[in-house]
Amino acid sequence: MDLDFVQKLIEFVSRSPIAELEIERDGVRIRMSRQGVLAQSASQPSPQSGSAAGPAVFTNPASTAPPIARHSIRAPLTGVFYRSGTEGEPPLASVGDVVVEGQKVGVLEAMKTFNVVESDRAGRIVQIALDDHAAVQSGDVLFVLEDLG
Amino acid sequence: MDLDFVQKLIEFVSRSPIAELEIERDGVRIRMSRQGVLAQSASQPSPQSGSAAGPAVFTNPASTAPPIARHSIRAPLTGVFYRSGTEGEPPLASVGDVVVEGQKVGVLEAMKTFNVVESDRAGRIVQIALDDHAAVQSGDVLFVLEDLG
Amino acid sequence: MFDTVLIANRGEIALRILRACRDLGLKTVAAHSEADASLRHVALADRAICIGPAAATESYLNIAEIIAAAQLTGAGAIHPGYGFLSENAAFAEAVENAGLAFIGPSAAAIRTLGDKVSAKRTMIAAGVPCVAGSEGALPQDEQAVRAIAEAIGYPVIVKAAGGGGGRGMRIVREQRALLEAVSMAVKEADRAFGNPQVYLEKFLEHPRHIEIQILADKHGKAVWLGERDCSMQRRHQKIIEEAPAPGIAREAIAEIGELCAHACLTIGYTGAGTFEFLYEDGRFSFIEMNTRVQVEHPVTELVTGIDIVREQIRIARGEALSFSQEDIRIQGHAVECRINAEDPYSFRPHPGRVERWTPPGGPGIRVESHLYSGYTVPPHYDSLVAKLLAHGATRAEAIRRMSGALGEMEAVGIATNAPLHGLLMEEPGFAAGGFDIHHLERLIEGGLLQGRGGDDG
Amino acid sequence: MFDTVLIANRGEIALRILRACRDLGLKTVAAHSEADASLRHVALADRAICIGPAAATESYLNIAEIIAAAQLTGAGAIHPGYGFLSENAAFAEAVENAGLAFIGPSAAAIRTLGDKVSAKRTMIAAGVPCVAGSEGALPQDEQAVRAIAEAIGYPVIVKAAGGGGGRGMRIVREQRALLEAVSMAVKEADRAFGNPQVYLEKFLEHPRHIEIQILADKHGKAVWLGERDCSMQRRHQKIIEEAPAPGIAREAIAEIGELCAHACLTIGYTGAGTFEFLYEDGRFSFIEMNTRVQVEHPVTELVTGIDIVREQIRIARGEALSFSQEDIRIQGHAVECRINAEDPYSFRPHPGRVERWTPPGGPGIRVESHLYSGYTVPPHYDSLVAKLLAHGATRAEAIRRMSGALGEMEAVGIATNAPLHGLLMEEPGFAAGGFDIHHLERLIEGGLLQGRGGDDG
Repeated sequence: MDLDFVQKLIEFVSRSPIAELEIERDGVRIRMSRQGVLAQSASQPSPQSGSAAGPAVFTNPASTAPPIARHSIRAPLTGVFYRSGTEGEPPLASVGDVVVEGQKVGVLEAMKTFNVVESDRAGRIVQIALDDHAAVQSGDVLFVLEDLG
Repeated sequence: MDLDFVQKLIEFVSRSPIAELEIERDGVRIRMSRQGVLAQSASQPSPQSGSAAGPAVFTNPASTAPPIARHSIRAPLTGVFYRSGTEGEPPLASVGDVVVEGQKVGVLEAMKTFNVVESDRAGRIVQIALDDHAAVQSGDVLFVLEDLG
Repeated sequence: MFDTVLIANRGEIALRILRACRDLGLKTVAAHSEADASLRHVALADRAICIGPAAATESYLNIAEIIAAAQLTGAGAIHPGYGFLSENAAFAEAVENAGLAFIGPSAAAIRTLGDKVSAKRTMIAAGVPCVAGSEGALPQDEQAVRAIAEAIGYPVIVKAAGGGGGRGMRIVREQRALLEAVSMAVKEADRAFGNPQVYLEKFLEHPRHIEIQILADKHGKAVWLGERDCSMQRRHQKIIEEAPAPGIAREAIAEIGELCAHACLTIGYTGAGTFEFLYEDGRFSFIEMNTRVQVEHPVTELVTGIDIVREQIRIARGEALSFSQEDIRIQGHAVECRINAEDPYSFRPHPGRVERWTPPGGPGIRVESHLYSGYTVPPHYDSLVAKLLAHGATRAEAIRRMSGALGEMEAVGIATNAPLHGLLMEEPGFAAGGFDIHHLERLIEGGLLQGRGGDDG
Repeated sequence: MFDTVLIANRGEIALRILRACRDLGLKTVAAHSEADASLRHVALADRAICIGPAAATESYLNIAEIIAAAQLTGAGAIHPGYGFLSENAAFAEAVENAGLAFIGPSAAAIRTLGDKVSAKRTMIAAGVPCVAGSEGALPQDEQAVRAIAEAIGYPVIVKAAGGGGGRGMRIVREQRALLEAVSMAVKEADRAFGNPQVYLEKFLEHPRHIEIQILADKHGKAVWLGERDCSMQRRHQKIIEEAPAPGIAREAIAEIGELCAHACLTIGYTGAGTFEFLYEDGRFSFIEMNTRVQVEHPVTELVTGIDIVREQIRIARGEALSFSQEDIRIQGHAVECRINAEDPYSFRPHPGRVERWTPPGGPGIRVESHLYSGYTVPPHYDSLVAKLLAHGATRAEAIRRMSGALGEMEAVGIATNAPLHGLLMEEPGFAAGGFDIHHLERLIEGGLLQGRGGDDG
């Protein structure tokens, strides 16, 4: 675990709806909780209010199917997102496509340079989070992959 | 893990919406929580206190006597507060003294210059908020005056 | 004559133009895109006007919008800076046709010098030495092309007449590769520049990039302000420039300088301009002319004491140059480092919010930058965010001062290439001076950046 | 010889010294008070050491602590900057006794030149013109005092031998006021400076403040670096300085410059130093010598291209001056504005947090400042937070550039006197040049600041 790792975690949590995060590995434990959400949940201690109060998204006792692991391909820099390599050509990747690690899936234009977006692991594209020509911030989710199982 | 690491962590947390952060590794544990949020959750409003559950210190419903108007003489600049005009001489103003508008009541040393503190209205000094030689910030209360009624 | 200048550019050069106008007592209008409302020169200008969305094609490249902005604000002149429309003959013409002054040469001069083939023909006619090559665009006939290459001698380089900045070039080292390279280049040039013409030149293996700054007024007077050595490049982009050029005799510079100044008179060129040369084995070979102020112009300002942008505006006002060639003295040595918002090792662009900008200062240091603490560098434009300049009595002194300045500079929140410049200031080849334009690429291939940067962690 | 310099000062001059050391390849130790840990030079120094609490008497004036800090950090030399201990002979002596190099003249020279009476006697002996006056401290005998005043001619001024910066002075315009003024001055001098000696001088009604910068090495070579005009003052504090002095013939400057350089050799003075003169009716009259680097030294650096602080350190290292008097050329004109953290109209100090610091930049602009965005200016020390310098080919150009620079400068969060400087750049008397040292006070009395500032709202 290094500083970048924690920083990234904080960024991830900041941009996500996650309320609290706790990681424990090799004797290392990281726990974080979101501002606002904590205060909110702390000030609503009524037990009757049911599951709607807490971050129910994490607990789903009714669920029985094993979850399929998902992974996001994020923008490595701030710029404009292009789905095609060259204007007018078909998109480099579409929903349903199976991609391998290192495959070119998009282009980011920033400061008059074109930067290739590669998939950082193998998987099937289940979502393209942004439209063609969208302005993106570094770290924004571009694609959501599902493990090939 | 060194100081830089902790400093960086603090910076990251400060700039993020994270409320609390806790890290434990190799017998070292770091936990941080955001100011304000903590205070907010600490001052959990009990249902009985009603909507007026604000900072009770400002309201004193028991008080019935008509209030005597008070006025603060504030520091016009940041510096060091001297009660005397010259080292070793008696203070320019003490509790109980009646002062007139424009009267010299103290000195502020800042940036190698000595700046007179004048009373900006007439009144009786009922409190001297700071000790001789105290460091003051611009706007700090130096004297509290009571109207002469 | 005009008393208000519309600045049709952004970033550091917009601020630089504003400063020159202010020193001349002229009012300024900052024409900016929607993304650039928070730029430093917008706040400092007498008036600001938004000319369109962030995309340059809809703002800084929108000729009609810019001219309308000038008319709306009562500006009598337009300064195009560098890049964008600065070398666009149609723009210069439109400005002139609108009854406004274009701060730069005539549209005709831009047109002639913008096309590499006609520029070279013009220079040969004016007596400026050019690299051996086809005189003009290559013919269709394959035998004729072969004969031209043979006459020049291999290796040769195929270039697009409409190209620039290193784009559209192919090196050919032997006859059997020639025709395919030419036909590929023609196709590419047509697609990239809308002009299929290509020409051949002798390919120089180890050239330095040396350029001559000139100023020419509308009264028949032209001067040259010494040279700049811009050999530190990566992918044809200059990153360090200096003056004077180490190891070249002053007499040789004076000779080529005189030719350039004289060529301006022959061509009828007015304003500021730069003759770019490759320099190898003691010979200068003209490559192109920049008909505008250049990024690296302050290097020359430091060693001559002449404000090039101010003179450029004075010339556009019809004023005569206030000094002669004999008045120009080169004092000491100056170095410029271009600070780009990019990762110093991966070169990946890095726009974003600058939480704290602390420029360097002190003796011999000049800073040209539009940055300020809290400014957000947008992703829409090029990555140049600052130019650091150091001036000293000697080259060694200027380099030492630059080294210190790079160490002082802080741009918290974005990545910049300052650490790369810091490495280069300590690099023996740079310290020796006189390296060729491939020096930096060779250093990088040789592992200069290995083991550096977060990507290697 | 030493390779590490301990900087026993703070603020802009500490940063200036650091830059000079860095350019010379020397390591630096920043000795700072508890209030100054966040200073710019502390972050940039090779090493930092805290020498005591905020109060200067317990840190920057604490001789034992500073010498201990140097010994602890292995520094071989101490640079005192200006103010604090820079002209304290006991400090210079203690540094020398500790086996360290004091970057400045010998303790003996500081002692001789620090006392106004002995300084004047020394200058008269060295042939430097002094204002007419008592040769030495006034005697007890009242008749003798009257005779001295009579010989000088009224008006006269009574000065404390141990005084400085305008303190302990009394003007006497007629005989009947003389004796009381002298006896008051003796009492005050004793109380204020621990030295009751006073002396008489001719009082000049409209003098300008002109000073000569000198450098003298330990090998018998001394040079003068032209003059500075520091006549823009308020309460004896300089606020604008410039070089060269408008309207004084170069021959007259050369003559007094030669005398100063020669005096250094006579006295055995080494290092950087400044001879301060009053100038009236074409005559220079020595008033005092500053045996240290001055706030306004960069003005001279801009017009000569010589790094005074670097030379000062080189001299302390025993190196010979690398240039001769003939090598020194005055190039163009330079102006400095002292930026103080104070209300520009009420002059009330204004320390505090600088939310955003945006220094000016561009051609001809030099900035000497320790400010950065987020820095808190403490209330414990003097109010100088930046020096803006403008250099141009002419005085008018330098002033125009300064005017622009003042308009660009931002110090959000504190008040500064930049608006006052802005007014002065436009003021006809300043534009004309050659005004006397009372010019600014007269302008203020005449209502320059009336109706300005929040206090009048």
